[in-house]
Parts: sequence; C-alpha cells; structure tokens
Amino acid sequence: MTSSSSMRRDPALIPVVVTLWLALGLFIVYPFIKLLMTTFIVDGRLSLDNLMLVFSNSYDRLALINSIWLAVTVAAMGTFLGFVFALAVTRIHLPAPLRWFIAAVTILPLISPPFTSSIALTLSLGPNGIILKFFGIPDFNIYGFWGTWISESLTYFPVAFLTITSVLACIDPNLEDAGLSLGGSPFRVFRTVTLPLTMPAIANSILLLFACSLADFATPLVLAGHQFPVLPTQAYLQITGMYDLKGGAALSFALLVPALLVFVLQRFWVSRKSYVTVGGKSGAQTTVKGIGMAGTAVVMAICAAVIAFILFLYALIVMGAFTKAWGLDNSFTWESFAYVFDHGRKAMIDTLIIACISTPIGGLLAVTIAYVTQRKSFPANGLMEFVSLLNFALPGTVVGIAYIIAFNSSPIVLTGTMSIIVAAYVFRYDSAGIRSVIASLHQIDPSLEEASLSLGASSIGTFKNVTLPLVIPALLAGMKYLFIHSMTAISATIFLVSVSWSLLTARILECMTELQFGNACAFSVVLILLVFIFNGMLTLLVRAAGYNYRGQGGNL
Amino acid sequence: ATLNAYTVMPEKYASKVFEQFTKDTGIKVNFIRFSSGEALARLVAERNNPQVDILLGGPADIYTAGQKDNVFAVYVPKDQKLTPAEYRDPGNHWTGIGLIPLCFLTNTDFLKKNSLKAPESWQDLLNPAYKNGLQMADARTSGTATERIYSLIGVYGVDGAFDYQKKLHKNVQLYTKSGAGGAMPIAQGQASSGIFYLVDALDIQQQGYPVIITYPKEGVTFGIEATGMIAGAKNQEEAKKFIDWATSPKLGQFFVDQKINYIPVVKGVKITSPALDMSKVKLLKVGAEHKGDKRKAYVERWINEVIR
Amino acid sequence: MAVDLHLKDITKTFIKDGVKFDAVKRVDLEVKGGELVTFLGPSGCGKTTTLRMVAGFETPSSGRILIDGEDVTDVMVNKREIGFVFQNYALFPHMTIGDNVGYGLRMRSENSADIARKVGEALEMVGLKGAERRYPNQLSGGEQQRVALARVLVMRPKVLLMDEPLSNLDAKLRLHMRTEIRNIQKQLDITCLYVTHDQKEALTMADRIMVMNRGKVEQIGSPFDIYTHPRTLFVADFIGQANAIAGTLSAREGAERGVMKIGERSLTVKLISDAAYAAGDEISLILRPEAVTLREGMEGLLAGTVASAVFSGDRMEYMITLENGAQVSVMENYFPGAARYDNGTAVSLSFNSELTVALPCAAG
Amino acid sequence: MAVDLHLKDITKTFIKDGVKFDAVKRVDLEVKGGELVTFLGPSGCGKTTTLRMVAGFETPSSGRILIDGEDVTDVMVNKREIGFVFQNYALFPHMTIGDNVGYGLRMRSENSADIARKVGEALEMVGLKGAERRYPNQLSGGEQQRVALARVLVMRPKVLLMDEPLSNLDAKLRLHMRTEIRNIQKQLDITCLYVTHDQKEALTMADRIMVMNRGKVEQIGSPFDIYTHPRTLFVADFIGQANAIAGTLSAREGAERGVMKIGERSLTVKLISDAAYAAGDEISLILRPEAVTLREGMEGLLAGTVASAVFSGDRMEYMITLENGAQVSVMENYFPGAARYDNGTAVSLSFNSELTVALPCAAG
Ligand SMILES: Nc1ncnc2c1ncn2[C@@H]1O[C@H](COP(=O)(O)OP(=O)(O)OP(=O)(O)O)[C@@H](O)[C@H]1O
Ligand SMILES: Nc1ncnc2c1ncn2[C@@H]1O[C@H](COP(=O)(O)OP(=O)(O)OP(=O)(O)O)[C@@H](O)[C@H]1O
Ligand SMILES: [Mg+2]
Ligand SMILES: [Mg+2]
Repeated sequence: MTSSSSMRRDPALIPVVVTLWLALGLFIVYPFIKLLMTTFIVDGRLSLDNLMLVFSNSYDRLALINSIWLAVTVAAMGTFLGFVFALAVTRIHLPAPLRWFIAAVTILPLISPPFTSSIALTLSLGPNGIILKFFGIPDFNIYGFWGTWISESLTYFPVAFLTITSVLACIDPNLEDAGLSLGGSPFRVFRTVTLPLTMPAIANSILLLFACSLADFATPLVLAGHQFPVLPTQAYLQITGMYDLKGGAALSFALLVPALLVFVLQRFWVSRKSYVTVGGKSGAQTTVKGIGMAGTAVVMAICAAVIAFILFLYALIVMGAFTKAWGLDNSFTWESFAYVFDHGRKAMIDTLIIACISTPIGGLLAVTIAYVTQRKSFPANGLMEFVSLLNFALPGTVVGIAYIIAFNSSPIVLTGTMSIIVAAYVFRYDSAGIRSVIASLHQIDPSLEEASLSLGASSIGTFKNVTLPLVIPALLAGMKYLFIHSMTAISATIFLVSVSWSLLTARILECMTELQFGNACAFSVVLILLVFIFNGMLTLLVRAAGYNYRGQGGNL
Repeated sequence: ATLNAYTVMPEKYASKVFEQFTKDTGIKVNFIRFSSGEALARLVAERNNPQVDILLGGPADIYTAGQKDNVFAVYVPKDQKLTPAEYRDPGNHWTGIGLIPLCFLTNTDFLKKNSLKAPESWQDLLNPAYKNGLQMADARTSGTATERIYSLIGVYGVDGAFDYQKKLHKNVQLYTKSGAGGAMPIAQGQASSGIFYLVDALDIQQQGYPVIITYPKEGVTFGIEATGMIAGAKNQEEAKKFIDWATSPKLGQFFVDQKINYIPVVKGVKITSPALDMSKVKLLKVGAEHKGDKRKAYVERWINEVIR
Repeated sequence: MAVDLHLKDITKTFIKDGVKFDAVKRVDLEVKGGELVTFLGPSGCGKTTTLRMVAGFETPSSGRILIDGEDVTDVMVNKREIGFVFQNYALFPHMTIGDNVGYGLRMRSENSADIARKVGEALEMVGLKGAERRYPNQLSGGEQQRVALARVLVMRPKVLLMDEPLSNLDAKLRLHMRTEIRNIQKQLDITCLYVTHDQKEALTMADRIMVMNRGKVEQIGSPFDIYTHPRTLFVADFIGQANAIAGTLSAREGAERGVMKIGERSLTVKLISDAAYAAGDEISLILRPEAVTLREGMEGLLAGTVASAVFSGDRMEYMITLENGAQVSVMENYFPGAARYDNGTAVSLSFNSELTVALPCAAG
Repeated sequence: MAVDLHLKDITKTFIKDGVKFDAVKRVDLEVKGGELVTFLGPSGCGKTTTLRMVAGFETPSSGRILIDGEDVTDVMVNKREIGFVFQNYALFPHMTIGDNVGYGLRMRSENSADIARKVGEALEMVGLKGAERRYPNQLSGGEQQRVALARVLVMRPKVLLMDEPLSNLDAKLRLHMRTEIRNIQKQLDITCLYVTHDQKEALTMADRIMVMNRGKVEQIGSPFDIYTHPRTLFVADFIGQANAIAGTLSAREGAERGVMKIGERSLTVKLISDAAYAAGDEISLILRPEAVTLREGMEGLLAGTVASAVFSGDRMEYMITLENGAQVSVMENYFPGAARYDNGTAVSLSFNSELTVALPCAAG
C-alpha cells in the first residue's frame, strides 16, 4: 500500500483513523493545548514572558544542556545494555531456564518503584556505600551526573531490551548464514548483518530512552544533587516548590524541541532502507550460529555484571522488607508485611484494577496506531506518530497538571474518576508499545498482508490474523511496559489520584517520606511479586489466545 | 455526610486525626496526602472545579501563596479566639493548629568517631569535620528549607544569612527534595547531620536510630501547621465543621494524647512530652513581611548565591 | 459465471535509480471469461507488476482495470474475488500449513468440518497429504510453493492470478500440477492470468499468450500463432530458439507471400500481413532449429556444411554454415539408426515455409 | 587448486509431525576437484538439506564431511571457503545490490576500487548493469535471483553450492547463465554441487548427476549413464519420460544380456550387470518415447496399434497399444513431409536395445 489511495480503497479504515485521532486529540492534544494556553496566555494575550524569564536564567539554560546530555548518554548506554541482553537471549545458545532468568531480571529495574531503587543505589554507591566500602573506593560522589546516569541507564535499559529482543528474534538466521558463507567471521557478520537489521529497534529504543530520560524528574531529584540541574527537575521544583505552574510548564515545553529532533532523525534514519526479514518464502529452519567466542564472552560478562548489580540492589530491598530497622536492628521480622497487608490492601487492589484496565486498552491502541501509521497512507500519519509520543516526552508532573486543567471543568469532567488515571497511563506509557510495534512492522513483508487480502480477508481481518500475530512479541513487550508503569508510575498520577483511588506507589512514596523504610521495602517486594505474576499471566493469556509466533530466528 | 480533604500531614497522623473527627462528628472523610508543593499545585489547577473541601496541615506559607490564586475560602472558625492572632491569617483564610520548630539532627556514631559534641550553634555546622556530610532540604521544594532561611535571617539578618549558607554549602553533601529526605541517611550514617523540622527528627529518633536532636543556641524559627477551607468547596457545612473542630482544643488535646509531635497552639492544651518542651529553646519570630512575598526572592537568591 | 477481465491501457511508473521509469507501459489486454492467458517475457519485464495491479496490490499510475465490465481500479483487493499465487509464496510464517491453506475459507466463514475436508483435499492434490500441522519453515522450497498453490486453489476464485506458481517443482510434479490447475480452471470456468518462464508450459497451457518486453506488450495471440508467426524478432527468439537468416525481399506475391533471396538462393516465404514490406527490403527469415530437416546433398531450400555436431541425449544439435556464411542451428531427434552428419558434411536444409515467417528487419 | 569433497555417509534427522524422520539418509558422495555434480530429485527429497550440511549451516546427525581430505564437519561456515546460492536468495534487505554483491569481497578486505570493479563486472554478467544503488525490494523476482548468483560468483569460491540458482529466470537467460556458471567453474576449477529441477540443465551441465529420492541416493553417474542406463524405475521415469514394459526374462546371456519375452515376442535386452536376475523373473523394459521409431507394418521389435496421436508443435506424440495390451508412449520429431500415423494404424516399434535397459521389477 504505498500509494495514497488507502482512503479511497479502504473506507473501512476511516472510522478507525477518526477514532484514533479523536482519542489522541482528546487525551493528548487537548490537554496539551489547554496547558499551552495557561502557560503562554497572560491576561488574554499571548506572551512568552514565562519562557523568556526562565531562559534568561543561566542555571536553567545549564539545566537544558544537562538534560540533553543526560538523555543522549542514557539513550546510548541503555540501548547498548538492552542490545547486549537481547543478544544474550536470542543469539547465544543458553539453556532455556537461564534465558528466562535473564529476561526476568531485566524486568526488575522497570518495576523499580520510585525512590526505593534510588535508595538502594545510594546505600551501595553513596557515601559510605556498601559496594564502595567493599571495593575500597573512597571518594566517589554519586550525587550528580554519574549517579543519575547510572540509575537512569539501569532503569531504562529494559525498555530497550524489550524492543530490541522482539526485533532480533524475528531476523531470519538464514541471512546470517549467508553472511558466514560469504566468509564473514561471526563477529563481522553480526556487525554487518545482524546489527544493521536491528536498526529499526535500535532507533526506536534510542528515541524512547531519550524521551524517557528527558522527561524523568524523579531520578535526578534524588540523585542529581545541585551541581547537575536538569530541566524536568527544575520544572518540577518550579511548580511544587516555587508554586509557579506557568514557569514550570514553560520549562517543560522546552523539552519538546530535542524530542522532536530525535524523532525526526530516527524516522529519517530508519526510512532509508528496508529491513524486511519476515517474508513469505521461508528459508530453512536454521540454528543461530552465535556471535563468536569473543563476542559471547563480552556479552556474558556484561550481562553477569549488570545482573549481579541489579540483584544486589533488589536484595537490599528484600532485606529491608524483612528487617526491623535497617542498619540499626537487623533482626528478622514479618511486621512490615503485616503492615502492608493491613494498610495496603485497597491500594493493591486499586492499582491492579487500573493496570488491568489500562493494559488491554493500551495494547489495542499501540498496535492500531503503529499499523495505521506504518502500513496505511492517510494524511498526517507522521503527525499522528509524533502526537502519540508527546505525553511521553513531557515530564509526568506536567502531563498530570495538564490533565487536571483540561478535565476538571466542562465540557469534559473526568477528575476524580478512574478513567482519567487510565487515560494518563495509556496515553503516556503506550509509546513504548507503539515504538516497538513500529520497529517490528519494519520487518514484515507487506506481501503477507497482500496475500491475506487476496484471500478475501478485510483490512481488519488481515490486521487481526496476519499483522497482529506477527508483531505479538513487540506488542507483548509494549503491554508489559504499560502494565508495569500502570503499577508503578507516580509522577503524572500524583495529580490525578483521587480520594477514592489509592495507588501502591503513592503508598510507597508515603512510607519513604515518613521514613518507614521497612514498610516501603515490603510494599516494593509485594509490587514486584504482583508484577511478575501478572506479567506471566499476560504472556500465558496471549499464548492461550493462539498467538504463538516468536520469530523465525533466535531462541526466545 | 462526607468531607473530602487533601492533607500535607504524614499519612499516619492524618488518618488518626480524620478518624477522630469522624468519631466526634459522624462525618466521613476521604483524603489523600501530598507534599505541600504538590498539594498547592493541584489545588490551583483544580480551582475551577475543586475536588476537595479542606486542606489539613502544611506550612502557613502555602496558604498565603494559594491566596494569590483564590484557592482558599474565608471562614472564621467558632473558637477563633482560642488561637493567638499571630498563628492565624488576619484575612481568615487559614488558622494555625500546631507549631514545629527546626532542630539539628546528628548521627551519634559520627560524633563519637570524630570526638565531637552535638552541634549547639549554627557555627558548629561549619566545622570541616562535617565536610560533605550534611544533608538538608532544597529551598525550592521544601518548607523545611525556607524555614531554615527564615531562622538564619532571624539570627544573622538577610545578608548574613546568605553569607552563612554559602559557607555551610561547602559541607553539604546533598539538598534533598523533601524536608525529611535527609533524615534516613543520617540515621544510616551516610550523612552526619542536618537541619530538620522537629516532627521528622523525632520520627527517626523514636525508631531507635543513633541520632541526637539539638537546637542552636542562637535560636530557630518554627513553622505553623495550618488548616483552611477551599474556595468553592462542595461540602461547605462539613468543611466548616471540620475547621471548627480542628481549631478547637479537641485537636490540640488529640495531638498530645496521641504523641503526634506538633506543639498545639490552641489555648488550654497542656504539653506533656519532654521532647516538645520548648522552654529551653530559643524560638525566634520572623516578621510576616519576610514570609509570603519575600519567600520567592529568597529562594532565587539561594539558588543564585548558594548552590551555584 | 466466468468473469472477463479488461486491462485498459495500464501503466505503472516506479522511481528507479532516481529517475522515473515505466515498469509497465500502456498494457492493454482483454481476457474473456474462462480464458487462460499466460504472460511470457524476460526477467524484469513487468509481468509481476501487471499481475499485482490486476490483483489490486498496486494502483496503476494510469489506466483502468475492469472486471466483468465494472471498474475495480479503486476497489479493495479483498472485494475483487481474485486468487493470487505469489512469486515469493507469501505463506504466513506463524500459521501451520493447514491454517495457511484454510485461511481464505475461514475468512469466508465456512464451517470447520468443511474447511478441514477441503484443506485435506487440496493438500492431497499438491502431494502434501498430512502436512497440516507443520510450519512453513519446516518445508522444502518446492513444498512451500505447493502450499501457496493449494491455498489459492482451495478457494475456487473467479479470477486466478498466478506468478510462476511451479518454478520450484520438479518436471514430473510440474506436469501434474499443470494438469490439475488446468482442470480446475476449465471445470470452474475460472479466468486466469498465468506468469511463467517455462515456454513449454506457456505453450501447452495457454488459450492465449501475451509476450512482454520492457514493460510493453510485444504480441498477444494463441500459442500456435505466437510460435509459428511471431511478429517481432524478439518474440521469435524468445519463444524457443530461432535462427534469423538475413536476406532481401526480391518480390511480393500478395499480402502474405513473397520471394526472398538468401545468398544465391531464392525461396518463397510467408510474410506477416499487416507489416509494411517493399521489394528490396532487408528481411529476416525466422527458422526454428527443430523445424529443419537435414539431408545429405544440396537439394533442399538452403544448403551449407556442418560446422559442429553435438549429441544431447535424445537429439543432435548441429550448427550449419550456410553458403552465404550465416550460421544456422538445427536440432534433430536422435534415435539409434538415424542419420548423423559429421563436421564438414555438406547438407541441405528443408522446412515447411508455411510454418515459418519472414520479418522486416526493423521489427527486431 | 581444485578441492575435492567427500560426503561420508551423512544423515540428517528432523522431527516431522512429531516423529523422527530422515530428510537425508546415509548419503555417500565423493566429488573430485573441479567436478560439477548436479542433484536431481523430486521436491522435498533432501537436496537442500544435503547442500546445507556441506555448507555447514546444518550439522549432520551422523556422518562426516571432508573437504580435501580434511574433516570439516565441525568447522564453522565461514572457514569452509564455500559459496552458497540460497533457494530463497537470502539477500540482505538493508544493503543495496552493490553492497550485497560486494559483501564477501569486503569480508575479505579487498580494496574498494577492486570491489567496485568486480561488483560491476558481476552485475553485468547477470544482466543487471547499473543496478548497484537499488535495494532488493525494488527488484523483480528474477532480478533478485541473479543478484544472489552474482554475490556468490564474484567470490570465486573453492566450492560452489547452488540451490536452484536459475529457477526464476526465463529460458534465454537461464541458458546464458548456465554457460557463464559452467565457464567460471571450469576456468577456476571450482568444485560444484548444483541443485536443479530442470532435467535438461542437469543433463547438459553436469559431470555427474546424483538422483535422490526420499533422502536416499538412487543413482550417481554420468548424464549419459543415468539417461540410458537408469538403475531403477524411479530414475528412469524421473529423468525424462520412460515406458516400463513388463515381461519375463526367459534366458540370460552373460552378465549384461538376456532374452525377454513380452507377450508373444522375444527380444534381446540389456541388463544391469550387478543386479540379481534369474530366468523367469518379471522384468521391465525401460523405453524412452523418443528412442522409438515407428514404421507401418509389424516388422519391428514390438508391434501395436496407434491409440492416439497428438501434434505438439515440433513433435508428434503417439500412444501405442501393444499386442499384449500395454500402453507405450512414443514421440517423434515432426517436420513437414514426415510420416504421420492415424489412430488405428498398425505400427511396429524399433529401437536400439543397446541404449535401453531392462530392470528387475523390484527395483521400482
Ligand atoms: N526444519 C525441518 N523440520 C522438519 N522437516 C523438515 C525441516 N526442514 C526440511 N524438512 C523436510 O525435509 C525434507 C527435505 O527437505 P529439503 O529442503 O532438503 O528438500 P529439497 O530436496 O530441497 O526440496 P525442494 O526441491 O522442494 O526444495 C522435506 O520433506 C522437508 O519437508
Ligand atoms: N518498487 C520498485 N521500485 C523500482 N523499480 C521496481 C520496483 N518494483 C519493481 N521494479 C522494477 O520493475 C520492473 C518490472 O518488475 P516485475 O517484478 O514486474 O518483473 P517481472 O516481469 O515479474 O520479472 P521476473 O520474471 O524477474 O519476476 C523490474 O525492472 C524491476 O526492477
Ligand atoms: Mg516476477
Ligand atoms: Mg530445496
């Protein structure tokens, strides 16, 4: 469907596109514009004073530069780690339990309830940190760029891992065979064939991580200290500390410029080539030949180190959950869990309900947006793609505030309802799903869809029976991400939670601010368990629905 | 009848308070807790269609800041006279319910290791032994931090206060987002000392960590925990009942009975806890002109002069 | 029941190496209901592209496509009731063979017992009985191709578009499949376009053949017509081997006949009726190697000497140097006892001039 | 320079529909340096699998592979210096045609001027001059196949493994490519395994042919051998058409000769030397349709009546009913003036019994 005749040819899709635009318009564009107006219309006139004021301040200019630098480095490191892990599970012969273990560990940092992991990190790498003591490193100052970078890279690399794995698994190993038979060493074949074919995933993962890091204020809030101001944190402080909503919002809008730039770059980068590796003529079923001894060694070493570090951090949390008073009275106790089940049951249930509602909606939305923008030629497809990314690239606080401003007065009043929380999650965290499905779609030969159409399936039928099952790994990745964030995200929802809905992470945050470290840890442990259980169920559910395709290549 | 509320008090206190209120009046309360800045941001954003009826707790200055956006309603509580005038808004937007002084919180292991005495003067914190060891709140997010500035102004005057902080900055390891954020690291020995509201310091001490609470002999200021009604509240009657209840001796006595570490301001409540006994502490009063409007200027000055 | 198909002057323009380029150039073709037309032409001449436009995967840059008189140029693929066998199979990698073959039937909501039965039959027809549960990547190339074929045949579509459906099958199976396809097609009166590179396939299966070259139609006609009366040198040479022996037209004898001079010899040749010939024009006599009989001696229509003789199983391939120096390739069935001519032997060439044609040289 | 290849009893077992199944069963083949062996066999018989094991994409379930005497069974693909043309092309979708073809040269770190020149030459050879900058998805099926071919030929590997490299090309181009491949292969003394479904290709290109069936080798031999002396009915029938006329062996005359009784007639036939025949055995005479000459009358080796006669362009295809009721197909070159026999005509069949063989019936 390269021609622009989709609309004429396929009127059935028009309602779909209209619905998408309505949804995006309502939950992304409308709040965005409302916030823009609040920010830049002063006394009924357009005024950029807010922005000017902010950027006349050299500290904020520094913050912008820092933000971009941080986002670039986090995107690079996170994508690198994600790629290495993806290689481990798809291109190295490992026993299945070990692969599952690796994949499971990478989920941990994603779950990392806000603040708990940062605390664990400061306990290990901070002043007097356990790891520093162990290795006898004296003067490492975690507060600043390094701490933030380490923490964000660690937190976000799983996003890259999920995106890249689903694409890597679908690369036909016959192509690698071809490279080998032309005399390339396993490593060179990896570099010249496998790696470039993963480009759609890499580009999208970079985009995601860049936006993620650009919008994240929580990590820098704890770890950046004052020498390394970043913009989202500045915006947050401006709003909550200086009670200056407009200034804060204005700062956040500045973040959109680099995000847009990366978006355009990524599109350009990916659009120039073809990455179709899932075709209608299957090569022979073949085993992956790996990436060579040296490559394998490096990959395994990196994985082992990162996994050890992650496990260490989370072990601290688990220990925290079982000790009376961390660092003081390290005796074993169930008290924290008793507290959690006493006081946290409603939060658990509420959180689960919200996550369980958001996830399927988000999944559907992600795959439809990706499909329509990639496969159908409707006007403003590129715009739709970018709009869908907008909420992701803005700091959560700002999105939260935009939502209250937009949905707290007529015509649309949603505050206090669950739907506003669900909408905030779906339209913010769906980006991961959208981007990874897009990356995955690049791999699929359009002739498969043509075949389905020619066999009498409608566009919708084709989508359901052919496209969807082929992008299931990517979609599943996106849905997991959305689910996890629906369970753990806090920045946007702090403004949207209402008296009738209480969320787990809000409780964790409370425990942290009230210095109940043990309770916070216990909550975190429960959260982690819940996420694992539900993730597993999600996977099983999708399998049970008959979606079993896991790519022609790789092991996963 | 129900009442919807935001609170800035810690959850564990707020839930007890509201429970008692329900017991006393039969009015059910739904509430959520926020940090003070978040609470205000949310109230401002919801101005056109307020979701709650009252705000409980939080320093008086967020109430002052909120007045600009007409967030709070004017209401004169029944027992207004029982609260000294200096602890309530002359415009009747808010009324104080408790005081919390600043204090120093120091890790005793650290003191032992360095053979130091617990700090008893602001100047003690400038001791190079504390280098890279102090954690305290960031002025941009935390009421605790602004209170710190007011105290210093009270002691050293405006310019002197900033000069002092510039020196102090050399010893600071981290400015935390929340007022209490540094308390746990001090308890754990990651940091040595810091400046906190007494509530937070007591919290950590009562958990049994090796910390000591001291006060600077030059004096400290205190924050006023307040409460107020939201403009356009949907449950006006219930809101008024709550404000009446909260500003009456009932709540003050409840603080004392439940060992909630605020110092009640309402007349007729006797303080029993030795930790809240302020008789040996020099408490400073900062003129209203410094709070409110000046606050923003101070914070900016703090950003530009201290942390850079 | 059978629908007819009309490609009205369709063109498809691609951007190739930065410049516009017509992959298909004003192709005009009417196909009667139930007719089977094969597309024949060199690799890259636009066969697939034409077929894809008929199917609706591609929109023509200009021109219209009519099915049964109805303009379907802007109609969705799935509304066209066509069956398409892809050159690259386009099997669904995530479905078993059974699901692949049953896909279209499921889309039509047939009941599952029927589907299972039909799928079984179709697979049996292509020699893959019992392979229902396997996945495409567990099949050999030829097996995959047969699945692709079964998937479409099971649908009994009104219009069948096949893009080299048998290219990866062995000769025996190909013959078998060819017959099956032709049977189904005739039985159900399906209109069919069939791309193939196998000239024999094209000749034996087709009602008509369309020969394409560089996006343009060279000739459309019955197999016999195309074989015996190619209108251009290209067609002559493309369909089987052909010798083009240069000479001059010394005289015309009516619309379809003339006298041609080749070297010293004159012979009567057939001309194509609607081309412009004038006496004295250079013309080429198209002579198929297998249409020539060799005799020892010089008595035939043309004569020469054997330049090379190669035995290739069932036939002898000779290269003959004519008296005027031109090289002519000749093929004779070989059977034990048949005459063999050695290098240097003087031989004469005879052929039925009714079954050859002389083309104006410009027509190449 | 030329390396030889030894497949030592290799077997490959797959799990198919839940049961173990040998896709390749104890294949044993020695290929001399510089030899070209074609693999011929029905779709799904294990040709690709065998080739893939030689390349090293697949490890044999048992057996060894030796290149130049050295056991390479466990050597990585890239160390084997082979060139592999994939049945499904396996072009790199993200690289231009130029980069695809130059890939191997870059892996060898040749300098870029050389690479550009060689790539240009290779593309020219396959008729894709100037296509360097395009991407595989902008090429037609046949063009892609040619790129796949160029990508390997440009490498001049020591061992060339080709899996139906010409299946999507038109006859003309196929002929051309066949010659090119054969030239390069001979010139550089490359050892080559070549899978094809085109029997003609197999017969004309190969030094030797290996006929496979269901994973097993049926016969290995020179094209002439395979064609004239098939060892099994399968081979006989698979290579071209063959009539198998049943009869009994009435007497043996030495190792290679016997008297066969078909109906009332007796004739001397050739036997294969190393098979067990006994007088009185049922045997089948393998007779190729094109090896038979028809005469009017009853004087030949066999006789019958014409059951059907079909004209197919250059030949006549007859079906003859023998005196004993067996059906025999016969093909004769047709040229104007040649004799034609109508239905019902009594004809006699003659053939050179040296060029046919009679097989024990069990050999089918
Ligand atoms: N991964 C696999 N699992 C199970 N069976 C397989 C697998 N790969 C191939 N086969 C089977 O092995 C047999 C041999 O396959 P192979 O690809 O070698 O055939 P081939 O001779 O190349 O056939 P073609 O001419 O059709 O390409 C086939 O019957 C095929 O179905
Ligand atoms: N997307 C495209 N962009 C540019 N050129 C293209 C594109 N698709 C096809 N072409 C060109 O159009 C021409 C016709 O292609 P088409 O696939 O119709 O050929 P074909 O006749 O089917 O050839 P084959 O027999 O090799 O399959 C070819 O020269 C091809 O290179
Ligand atoms: Mg084609
Ligand atoms: Mg094969």
